[in-house]
Amino acid sequence: MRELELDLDAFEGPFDLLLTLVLKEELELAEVDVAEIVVTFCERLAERGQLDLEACGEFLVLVAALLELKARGLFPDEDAELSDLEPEEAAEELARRLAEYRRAKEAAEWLPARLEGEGDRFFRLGPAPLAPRVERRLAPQEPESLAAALRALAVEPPAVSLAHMGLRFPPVSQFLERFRSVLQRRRVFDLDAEVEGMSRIEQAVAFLALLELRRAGEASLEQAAPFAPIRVRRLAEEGRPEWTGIARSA
Amino acid sequence: MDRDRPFRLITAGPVDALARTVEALLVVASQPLSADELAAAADDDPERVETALGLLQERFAEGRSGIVLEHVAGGWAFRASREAAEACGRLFERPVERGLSAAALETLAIVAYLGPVSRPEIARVRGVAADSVVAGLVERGLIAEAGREPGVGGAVRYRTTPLFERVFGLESLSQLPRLDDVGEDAGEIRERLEAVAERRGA
Amino acid sequence: MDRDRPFRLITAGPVDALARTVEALLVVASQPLSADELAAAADDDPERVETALGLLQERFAEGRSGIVLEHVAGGWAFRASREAAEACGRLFERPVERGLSAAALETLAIVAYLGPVSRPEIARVRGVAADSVVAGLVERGLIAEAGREPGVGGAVRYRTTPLFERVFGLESLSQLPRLDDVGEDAGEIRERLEAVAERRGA
Repeated sequence: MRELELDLDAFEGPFDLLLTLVLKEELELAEVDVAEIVVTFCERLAERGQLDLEACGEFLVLVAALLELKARGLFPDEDAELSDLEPEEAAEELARRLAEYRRAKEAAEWLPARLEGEGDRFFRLGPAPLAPRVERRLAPQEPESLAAALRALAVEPPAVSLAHMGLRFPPVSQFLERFRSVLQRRRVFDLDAEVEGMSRIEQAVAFLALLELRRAGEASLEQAAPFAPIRVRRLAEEGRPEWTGIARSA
Repeated sequence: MDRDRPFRLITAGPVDALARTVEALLVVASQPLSADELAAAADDDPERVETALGLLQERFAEGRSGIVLEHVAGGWAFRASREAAEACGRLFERPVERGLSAAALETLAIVAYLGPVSRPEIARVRGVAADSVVAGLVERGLIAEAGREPGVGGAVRYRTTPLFERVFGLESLSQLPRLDDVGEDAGEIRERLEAVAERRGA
Repeated sequence: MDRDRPFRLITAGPVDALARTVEALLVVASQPLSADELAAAADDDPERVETALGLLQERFAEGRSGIVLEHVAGGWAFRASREAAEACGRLFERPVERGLSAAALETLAIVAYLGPVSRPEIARVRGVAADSVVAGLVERGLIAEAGREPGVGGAVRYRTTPLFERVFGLESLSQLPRLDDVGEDAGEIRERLEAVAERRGA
């Protein structure tokens, strides 16, 4: 899957290399046609004539992460917006949103249980068979209200805040830093424990960061079985300038 | 009928249990149910259902109860007692409404200025699905179906009705206030609104 | 409660006449009616209506009758007894079939707790776009449009409907369970977030 040979306008070579270049910010993702990558992958898949679920899964994760990165790249305002916030404010805002999200998750768990319990409560939907007909009468209206309604629809919307994208989907570099600092403290850690409670896309970005750590020879990844926890093990030797490899600024 | 005889609602008899089931079915139904339909739902014998219905007809009888069991063309259904006719009249007679909801007004304006339009077109202009709002306006007689979009399987289109013109005091749609600031003609207005809706982004 | 006590349905008492009127109103109504709405339709006193409702609640109680009076969605309504659920299930669809997806439930929860709320806001909380999910919930009648966000060009906002309360058996939205703020690990989360924010700020 990683050897997938790509022939795009902006890039020619294996998919793996493309990822590396993107992560090192040596290739402008905005210029990469992600749809073309998907098409190439599908063609390769068709050639093989058999479905490789594992490769498909990996591909989905990577492409999702790529799209995420590309989307962030296409909305440069968002970073400016974030850096406008003081660190404490940003933390406060993040905490608030996280709390909101958790509450919604909890409530979403309560609802189906309630629905199950109420499943034997039947009631009529709609009018009774022999009910009188309702007549709704409307007072005279001003034609100008129609024009006003359409005018309101023609008003340009206020700029939509994209701050949530940055808040919810931290960049790969952030995960790189985070995993490196964890590996400084611990020789081994479980990915699942680190990304617990994060959105899928965040987990995908985290995974991308892990792949990068492995590429750089900083860590090894182990997984006992499909869907089993992914174990991350520190590889770097003592004394080596471990953390200078691919810092965000590189 | 001896109206004042105390009435046993609960007995251990199985027909009474069946009667309760039939009651339940009838209170949920939005159309009359035949004895056969009731029997199938209750998983019981049609004859026993008839017996249960007889029992219920006595219980839910005019003068005895506000709920009256009635045998009509399609089967059996509950109705309000005649005694309560005046109260029901008040319940169903709505006061004249002063205005329309924002969603209804927007949709109506779109149909008036850009019509005939389909629901997907309305949704594109408003930026949100329009199905329930359109259904409401049709029910109120302010808009009506006006053919389909060209081509096979085209969506149903809607236009405003004469009632709409009466309510808004218009002799025809050509009397609608001008919207030159939004667009020269319907096509231009539509294009502008669709573009804005897309940017509104939702 | 002495379920087997014979029950006098009819007396000459005026509250009983009022109770019959309330029965009649409830059997034809399309949605739950508040005591005030019932009083207005019956042209009677809200307090006397409450008394009548108490009487009817006894009469139309689970186990005693196939028709059950319940207090739901801010009003009073008849439903089928739970005893008859199996029979009802054979004839009618459940108001909301169980197949509400996880995404739909999450969105429903957000609208119930944070509503009125717009699609962009829902998307912000969920982390993914909510368009088709919102459209599906509107289609099912569980949420409805509730104006647009303040200011010009605002996005459409949504709130839950009385049907939502009715389906979930809630007297009102205040019956939703209180959800604690982020629990004991709040401090830890905050620290982590602050660390992240500092790095970003740097």
